[in-house]
Amino acid sequence: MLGTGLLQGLAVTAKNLVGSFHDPERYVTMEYPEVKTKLPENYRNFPFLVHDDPKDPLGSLRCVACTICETECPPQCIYIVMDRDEKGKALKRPKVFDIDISVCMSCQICVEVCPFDAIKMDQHYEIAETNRFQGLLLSREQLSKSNAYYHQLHPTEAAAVDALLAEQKAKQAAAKAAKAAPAAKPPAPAAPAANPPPPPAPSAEAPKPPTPPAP
Amino acid sequence: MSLPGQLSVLFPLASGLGASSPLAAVLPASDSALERLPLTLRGLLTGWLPASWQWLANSLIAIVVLIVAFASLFALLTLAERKILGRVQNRPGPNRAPLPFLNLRTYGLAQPVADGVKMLTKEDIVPDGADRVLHFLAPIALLAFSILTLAVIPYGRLLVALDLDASVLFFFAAGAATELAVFMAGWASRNKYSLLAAMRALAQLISYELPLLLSVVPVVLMAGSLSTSVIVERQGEWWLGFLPRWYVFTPWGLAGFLVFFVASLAESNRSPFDLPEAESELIAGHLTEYSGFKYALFFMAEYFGMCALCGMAVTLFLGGWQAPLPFLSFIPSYLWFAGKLLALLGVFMWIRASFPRLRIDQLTRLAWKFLVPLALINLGTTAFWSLTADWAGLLQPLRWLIAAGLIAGPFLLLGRNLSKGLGPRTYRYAA
Amino acid sequence: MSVGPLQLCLLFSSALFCVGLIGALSRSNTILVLLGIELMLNAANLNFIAFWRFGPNPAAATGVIFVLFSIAVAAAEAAVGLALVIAIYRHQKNVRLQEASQLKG
Amino acid sequence: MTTVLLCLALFTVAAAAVAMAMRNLIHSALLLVASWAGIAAFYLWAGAEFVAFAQLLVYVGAISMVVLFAVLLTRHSRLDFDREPETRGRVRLALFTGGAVCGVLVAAVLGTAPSSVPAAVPSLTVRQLGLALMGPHAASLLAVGVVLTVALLGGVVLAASARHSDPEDAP
Repeated sequence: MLGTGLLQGLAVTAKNLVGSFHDPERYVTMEYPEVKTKLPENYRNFPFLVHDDPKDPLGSLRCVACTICETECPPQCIYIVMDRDEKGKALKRPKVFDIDISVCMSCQICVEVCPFDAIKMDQHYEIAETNRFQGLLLSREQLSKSNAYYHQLHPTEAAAVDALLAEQKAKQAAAKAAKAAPAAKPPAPAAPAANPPPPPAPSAEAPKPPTPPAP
Repeated sequence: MSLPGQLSVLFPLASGLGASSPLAAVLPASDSALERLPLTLRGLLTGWLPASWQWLANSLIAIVVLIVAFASLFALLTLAERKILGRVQNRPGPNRAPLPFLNLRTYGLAQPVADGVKMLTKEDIVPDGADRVLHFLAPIALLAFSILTLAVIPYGRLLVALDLDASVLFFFAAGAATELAVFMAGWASRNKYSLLAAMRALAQLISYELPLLLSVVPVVLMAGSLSTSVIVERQGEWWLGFLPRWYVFTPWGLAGFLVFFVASLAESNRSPFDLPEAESELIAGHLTEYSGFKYALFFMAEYFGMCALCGMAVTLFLGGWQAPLPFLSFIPSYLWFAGKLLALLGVFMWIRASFPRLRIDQLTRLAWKFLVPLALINLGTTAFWSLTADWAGLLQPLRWLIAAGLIAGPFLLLGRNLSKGLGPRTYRYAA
Repeated sequence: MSVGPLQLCLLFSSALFCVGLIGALSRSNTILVLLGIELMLNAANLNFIAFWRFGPNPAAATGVIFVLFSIAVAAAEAAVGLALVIAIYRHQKNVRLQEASQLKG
Repeated sequence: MTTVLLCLALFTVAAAAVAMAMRNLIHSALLLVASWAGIAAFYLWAGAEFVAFAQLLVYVGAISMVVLFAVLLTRHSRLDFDREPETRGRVRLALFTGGAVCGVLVAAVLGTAPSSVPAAVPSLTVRQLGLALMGPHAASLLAVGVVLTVALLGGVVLAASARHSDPEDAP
C-alpha cells in the first residue's frame, strides 16, 4: 500500500534520532580535537628513528647510517650523511638524517629493509605546518623517538623486536667470549666477522633488500 | 478627530488590527490571568495613550511582536534543524559556536548569531547586467508576503493580529503572491539557469497550490466560515466528554490534513520537494546569483512560510489553540498553539531527514494524479459527512464507515496507480 | 462644484479605462494588448464596487457578485488569450498583431 | 477619506500608464501586477474584503503567472518596439481616442448630480455573499464554472498544439 514504505523510513530515522541520545552504537561521532579515535596497532604514518637511551637521544640512535633505506626509498625522501671523525673514519652513526614528509608516502619500505630495526613507523598524523619547506623537512632531532614510545605505539611488534635484539646481543656476547677463549672454534663466528656492519642474525634478512623495488 | 482615528474609519482592514479585533474585545471573565497575560502587558504599554491613537499603537505592537517572535523562532529553527538532522545521522550537529567574549559553548546556541554575522559580512554581489531593482526587490517582496500570511493565524484564544471575515482567503492570496517574488529573483539574476530554476519552482508552486486549496475547502464547508478564529472555535467540543473534536479526527479531516501537509511541504520548498533550490544538484536554483544578506532573507522567508503553513495546518485541522483534553485547558491557549506548531515543525524536519528528493516528473505526477483527485474526492466525502450530520445511534458508526471507505478506496486505487511499475528493484549485477 | 467620493471613484476608473484603451490601441505586441483589455475590465469592476459602496442599495450586494463573476471571466479570458498568443507565436514566430492577418495557416 | 483614495488612484493609474508605455515586457507585466494590487487595495478601502482577496488571488497569484510565462515563451525582437512611422501614427491616434473617451467620461461623471451617499461601510459578510451566490445567483455560478472549465480545456488545446508528429518527441 502507498505510504507503508514511507512510514518504515520514518521509523528508521526516528530510531536513530532517539538512539543517538542513549545508545553509543548509534552515536559514533568523535568530537575530534578533544577526543581522538584509538588508532589500531597496525596504523602507520611516517617513519621515525628509535633510540635506546632517553637521556641521550641522538647518541643512542640505533641507526648506523648504512643508507640502505636511503637507496630503497621509492620517492627518495630520505637524506643521510654518515658522521666521521677528524681522520675520516666512519663512526657508524648519522650526522644528518632528514626525511621530507611532504614527499614521504608512508610505504614502510625503509622499515622493511632496515637491518638494525632503527627506523619504525609513527602514528602521528597532525602534521600541518605553516612553513612548507622547513616545517615539513624533519631532521634527526625531530625524528628521534625513544624505544618506550615505540612500545606505546606498536606493543606486540616492539616486544618482538626487543627480543630479537636481545638475542643478537646475547649471541654477540657469546661469540666475543668464544673468541676470547683460547680454544676458539673459528667456523661459527666466521660469518659475523666476514661482514662487520650487520650483526649475525639479520643475515637472514640480508638478501631481502634487493627485492623490494616493485615491478 | 485625530489622524489615526480617521484612518481607522477609512480603512476597515487596518482597524481590524486593533480596536475591533478580539485582541482588544471585551474579555470573557472566565479566562485566567495567565490567558490574558499578553493583553495585560499590552494594556500596560499603550493604556496611557488617547483612545484614537491606541489602535495604531496596538497594531504596531502586534506587528513588532509577530516579527520578533518569528524571527527568533527562525534563528532557533535553523539550529534545531541542523541538530536534529545531525542526531538522525549519528552526529552531534553544530555545538561549537561560543558565546562572544565568554568562550562558553552552550550546545551551539550562538550558532544563529554566528551565521547572521557571516551572512551580513559577506559581499553582496549583483551580476553584471542584472536588473538591479528587481534583484533587490525580490527577497524583500518574498519576505513581506510571507510575513503577511502570519497575520491571520489565531495564536491564542485572544491573540489574532488580524481577525478578518475571509482570513483563510487572505492567507492563500498572500501566499500566492510569493510566486511572483520567486519569478523576480530568477529573472532579475540574468542567468539562464536561475531563470529555468525559477520556472521549475513556479511549476511546482502552482501545481501544489491546487491540492493545498482543495484540502482547505472541506474545513470551510464544515465550519461554515472563512474566518480562522471561528474555525478554531468550532473544534472546541468533545466527543464523549473528553475526546477532542478536532477536524483531523474525522475521516475527511485526516485525509484533508495529509493532503494539506504534503502540499505544504512542497509549497514551502521543503525536502523531499526541495527541487527549486536542491543544494546538492542545482547550485541553489533561482537563488544562484544571491549572496550575503539577500540570500539570508530568502531563507528567512522560506522558514516564515513554513511556520505560516504549519500554523495554518494547526488552525484548520489540529484544533488551533484548543487543549487536547478538557482538564488540560488551564494551560494558556497560546502555549497549546506553540506546542502544536513546534511539533509540526519537528515533523517537517523529521521528514527532511528521512526522504530522498523527488524528480520533477514524479513531483508533478504526485500533485496532479494523486493529491488533486484525492482532495476532490475528499470534498465529496465531506459533503456526505455534512449531509448526514443528524444520523444518530447505530447510524453513526455506519456514517464513519461509509466516509472512511469513500476515502480509503480511492486512496488505495490512486496509490496503486501512482506506484505502478515502481516495485522493488532487482539488480542484475549486484550481489 | 463638489466632487464626492463616488465621483472620485468614477474618475479613477475612467482614467484606468483610458490607460487600458490607449495601451490596447497603440501597442503592437499581442500580450500588451491583452493586458490593456484586462485593465479596462478592471476599470469596469471598479465602477461596480463604487456603485455598490456609494449606491442607494448596498445590501443587495449585486455589485460585489458581479465583480466576482467578472474576475472569474477575466481569468478565463487571460488563460485563453495567452494560449492564443502562444499559438500565434508558434505560427508566425513573433507576436506582432499586425502580422497576424491571415486566417489560414 | 479622500486622501487614501487619491493616493491609491494615483498609484494605480501611474503604474498602469508606465506599464503600458514600457519597452521591457517583464517590467510592464510586473508594474501591471502592482496596479492590480492597487485595485485590490481600492476594494479593501471600499469595504469589499472578499473581492479584494479574490482579486489578489486571481490577478496577482494566477494571471500574472500566466502573463509572465507567455512573455518568456515568446521571443521578442527589437522589431516589436521599433518606432516606425506607421506605429507612431497609431500611437497618436490611440492617444487621441483615449483622450476623447476620457473627456466624455469625465464630463459625464462631473455633469451628473451626486446621489445620496451612504456614509457607513455596508457590512457584507462572506456568509451573506455565499448565500447570495448559492441562492439567487446559483445559475450564473454554474455558468461561470462551465466557462472556466471550457476555457481551461481550450487553453490547453490551443497551447499544446500538434507536437505529436515531431520525431524528436517520440518516445
